[in-house]
Amino acid sequence: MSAAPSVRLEGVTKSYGDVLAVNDVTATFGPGVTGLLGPNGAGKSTLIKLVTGMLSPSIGRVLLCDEPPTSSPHVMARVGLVPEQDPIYPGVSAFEVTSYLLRLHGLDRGDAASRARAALERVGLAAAMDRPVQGYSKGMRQRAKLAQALAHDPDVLVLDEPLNGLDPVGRREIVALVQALGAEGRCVVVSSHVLHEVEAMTRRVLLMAHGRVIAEGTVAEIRRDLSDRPLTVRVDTPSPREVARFAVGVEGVLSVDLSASDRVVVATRRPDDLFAAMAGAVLGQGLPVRSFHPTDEGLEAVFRYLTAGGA
Amino acid sequence: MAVVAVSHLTKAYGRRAPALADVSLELGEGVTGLLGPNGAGKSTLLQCVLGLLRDFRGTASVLGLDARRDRLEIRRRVGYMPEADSLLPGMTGVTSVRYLGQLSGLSRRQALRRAHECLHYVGLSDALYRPGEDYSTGMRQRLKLAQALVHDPDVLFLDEPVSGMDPAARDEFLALVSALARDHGKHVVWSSHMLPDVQRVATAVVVLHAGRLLGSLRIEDLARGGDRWRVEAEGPEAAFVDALARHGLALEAGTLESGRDGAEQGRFAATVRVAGPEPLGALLRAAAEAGARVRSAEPLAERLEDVFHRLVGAAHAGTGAS
Amino acid sequence: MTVHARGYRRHEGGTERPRLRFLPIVAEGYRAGTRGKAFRRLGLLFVVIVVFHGVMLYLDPAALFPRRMRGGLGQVTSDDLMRRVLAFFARSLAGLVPLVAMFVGAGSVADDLRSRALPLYLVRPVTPTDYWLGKVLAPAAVTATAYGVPFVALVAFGVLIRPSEEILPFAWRHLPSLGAVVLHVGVTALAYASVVVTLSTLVGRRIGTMVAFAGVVYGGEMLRLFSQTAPPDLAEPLRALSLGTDARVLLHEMLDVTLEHSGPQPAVTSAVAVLAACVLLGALVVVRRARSVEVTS
Amino acid sequence: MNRDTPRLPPLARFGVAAAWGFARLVRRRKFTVVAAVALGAGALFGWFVSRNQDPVAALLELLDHGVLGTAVPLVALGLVAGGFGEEVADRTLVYHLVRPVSRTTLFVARYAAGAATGALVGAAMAVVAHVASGTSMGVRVVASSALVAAAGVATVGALYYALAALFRRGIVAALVYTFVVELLFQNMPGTVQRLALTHHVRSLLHRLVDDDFAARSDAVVRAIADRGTPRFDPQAMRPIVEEPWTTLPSAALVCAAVVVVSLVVGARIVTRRDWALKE
Repeated sequence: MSAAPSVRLEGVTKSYGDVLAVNDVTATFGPGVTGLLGPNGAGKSTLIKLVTGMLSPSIGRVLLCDEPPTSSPHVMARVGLVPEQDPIYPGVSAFEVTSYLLRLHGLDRGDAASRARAALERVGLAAAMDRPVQGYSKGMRQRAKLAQALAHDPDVLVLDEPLNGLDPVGRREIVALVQALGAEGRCVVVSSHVLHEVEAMTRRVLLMAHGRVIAEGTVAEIRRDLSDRPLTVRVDTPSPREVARFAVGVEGVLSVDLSASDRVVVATRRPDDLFAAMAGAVLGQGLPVRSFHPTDEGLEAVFRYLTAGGA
Repeated sequence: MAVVAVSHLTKAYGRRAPALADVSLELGEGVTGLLGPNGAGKSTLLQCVLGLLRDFRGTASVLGLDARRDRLEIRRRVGYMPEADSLLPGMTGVTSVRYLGQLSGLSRRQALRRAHECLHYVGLSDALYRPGEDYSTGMRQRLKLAQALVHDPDVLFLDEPVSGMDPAARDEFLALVSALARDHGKHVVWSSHMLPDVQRVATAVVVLHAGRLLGSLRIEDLARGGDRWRVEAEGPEAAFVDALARHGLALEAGTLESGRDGAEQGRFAATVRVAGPEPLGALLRAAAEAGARVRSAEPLAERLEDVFHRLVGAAHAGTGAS
Repeated sequence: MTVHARGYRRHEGGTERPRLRFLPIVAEGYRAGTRGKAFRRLGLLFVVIVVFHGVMLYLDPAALFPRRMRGGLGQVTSDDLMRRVLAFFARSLAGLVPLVAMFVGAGSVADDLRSRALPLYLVRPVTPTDYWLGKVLAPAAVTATAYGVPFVALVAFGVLIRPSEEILPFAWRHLPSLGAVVLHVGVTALAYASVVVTLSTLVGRRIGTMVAFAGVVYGGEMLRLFSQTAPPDLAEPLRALSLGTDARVLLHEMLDVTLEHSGPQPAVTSAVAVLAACVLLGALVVVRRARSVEVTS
Repeated sequence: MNRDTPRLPPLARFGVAAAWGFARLVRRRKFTVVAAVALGAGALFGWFVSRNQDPVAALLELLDHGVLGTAVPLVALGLVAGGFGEEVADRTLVYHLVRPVSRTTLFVARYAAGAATGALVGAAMAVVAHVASGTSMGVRVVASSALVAAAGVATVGALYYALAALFRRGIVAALVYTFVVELLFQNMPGTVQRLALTHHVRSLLHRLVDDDFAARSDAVVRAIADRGTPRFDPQAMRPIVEEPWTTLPSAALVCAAVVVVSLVVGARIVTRRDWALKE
């Protein structure tokens, strides 16, 4: 065993012609699941191609388990990729493709067959693995793609939109599978647009926009670093004016939005004070509050803050 | 009036199990979610309704038009947005929308006018004259919506319309479709696997499974969960759990998430059953006793996702037993 | 009120209920086909060839007649010359015309299949037959333009080189020749376009279609040339497998001309039968494919 | 997995990649169609030959113009050329790029698969033509014809394969090359013939089997005598000189050089290319 699974990018810039797709990215993906997020055109796909050695950086270097992926083909034995597109060999079954690709790793026929079968069973294609892939539904193709990425037991897994086209039942299974892969200590990079599913898989994300990394860490860490953004708390109440009067008096509150008839939305720079004061007021003075909930703590809100306004 | 009405619809391909088996349903006005796992029969249903398949048993109609007899008229009044990344090869955004408008019966000039209007509406004003092949995934989805809208149809069939869109674009798209239904009288059938989106945009949903109708419900009936509350707090976790127990508030098994984000020592979340006249007060009191600060406390709304999984799970259990 | 509604606006213009729903498909295909650089270059080549034929052949009739007739060239009338030039022109362009159909038509259905655009057509009030008609007539129209315009220009040139007092009667006498040319151009274009579109549907790739089409056209030509060695009852159908020759046989028949060194020629009936079969086969293949398309992926 | 392998030996796992390419190609409809048409044409024209007054001379004509001059470039175009370009267009290449296999290996392996398949079809077509012609030229001649047909497909195929892999419109270029250079130039008088790759392939055949054919047909003897000597074509009313056939070693050298240069240049460029795979 060599070094722990990791992907490091050191000052990586990539341009095609005059198009700059990735701009001076330095980042590390360690063991466990990391979400790779960003709006369309943020440079995620290029980053994935750089990491998997399909592209070489224009400036800087990419290290995959401490070795540049383009240095020698054998590094690739440690990577599995689920590509975003849906490339299929017409007339070939998932089992055939998977075992063939395994044989490219130097496995003999028998080994390749048993590993391929195991991988296909793991992704839930046990029944369909001998049917031609072109007859698969989009969700089954997604599973087949996942199987070929897993079959050689790679340390680093790069999944580009792995849930695309899966039905809700399949999504649950694959989310669980990705979590399990991360828990096994692999370095799993998941690119996705569906934030609540990323949230289900991992709390650690790397956010890109305009070719640059704009934030990395857990959602809560990133949210805390966005200290210039006040926290917005929605307070459901039968008498908004009364709650508003109370909120205005709390230290750190910046604004109170009264536009709805059954709630107020409070923005505060010091959320802890607000929560403490509110608990006190509800218990002590009987402030009429039904429930309360910060609305911009989740990944969706963080994402929006970081990508809005040209980032 | 039912926008889409189907009764005793059965369609089988060859000798395999029927794709649709004696399905009767009505899709009403506004936005209706059409849900179901892969192979549930959604595409077959759409194809029957559009008259693309005619050898089915039973009847199907759209806006009162018979799917077998009036299929061309139905297609004139329906806009369809396919799931696949469909593009007319080698055309700019405007050209392809204009062209499809003509195919729906608009004159060339009217179609060109409408194409511009629809593309502006979906937010592609900057990319009107660029080739569709250069569009990003999100732009292609908008282009497909413009194509579906160009002939001003009364009914829109949208198949997985927001897949591949980034969150901001998805929000905009959901708002566009909601506005079409709310302000412009369009009826929308939204077929998707992304249940949270459906919950946000639809007024009702229909669930198909293995060629059968599994159930239908109105989104507004997904009432607030009543006595199940989601609580997030900071402070001593064990003391808080004890305090909850003392106040007779039952912690739902397996829902306690402590320190989910390594860095956030002391922050935890749980689902709690809270009965009584003053649920928030009870929770806050328990927290105060434990010295914990509640950051969030609200009754748990039932998620469409949970309902869906319950329905499909029950169906599986049913077939497994028989 | 000065603030106008900004959001969606309903369409008030109404829709037509056109009977010829394939026409927009033809128009769009025609526009796409004639806009390309390849078409313009090919057009230039055609102009060069027309000038060459116009000048060389009309002015040097000896080139057009077999050696044994050359002694008596004085007997050749201007009418004969005209018809021979036209027949000869058709033969000279025999290799280029299929290329036009190939470049314009190879992608027609294949590109739609690959970019999954077929459902976009079929969920509109467009039937599979409309789709087929549109997809066949577009490359046919482009080919007919590329082939027909120079051809008709050649007829005009042939008329204009007559002295002014002869010109009207001469033109009148050659109206049937013009008709024959137009019909020939139409049949050639339609046959090639049908074959290209059929192959485009079957192969499903633009490039593969080009290879297959080249094989069909070239193979047909080879079969025709080799048919001499075949037993007589087999020779006739073999000859008719060369589409270009079939269309030229019709032209020769209508112009009442025979050209030397053209190799074995099929009979008019088998030529017509093969040409018609190509078109019908195309209809069958494309319509079937369009019928079987699944609207969702 | 074997993680401590330092470096892969050159062309490691070539066999796996080539076998896959071969199996894929043989199972495709394209192969069935091309093989059926080639064998059918070989049988049909062979049968025509058998009815000829001088079947021996006609068979040589058929092998020369029909099999080598026409069928070989078309088979190469149909079966060999697409190998790599199609994987790029279908994006299936992406699966290979993230495997521990060198890109040169992949490139050469896919060629080998296509060339083997095409060569098989070409050789079979030559054999079928021999059999159908009923001339019984002997095993050596049949084997030589089959070998030359196979070598022809492999040679012409290498050129097309590299073109198709390197340029997006490579196959169109190959198509134009086939119809303009191969099919037109090879039948023209003068040095221009030598620009056609098939001229050298045909030379191989003539150098190998001309004597056997000449022993049985006067027409062949005359044709051999005609080549390289100036004569007058009464039809064209001008003197022509048919270019003599390339000698066996130089023809073989030309073919080998074309294969090697195509593959080496192709592999170099393919290895260095950024696989943006966008398109």
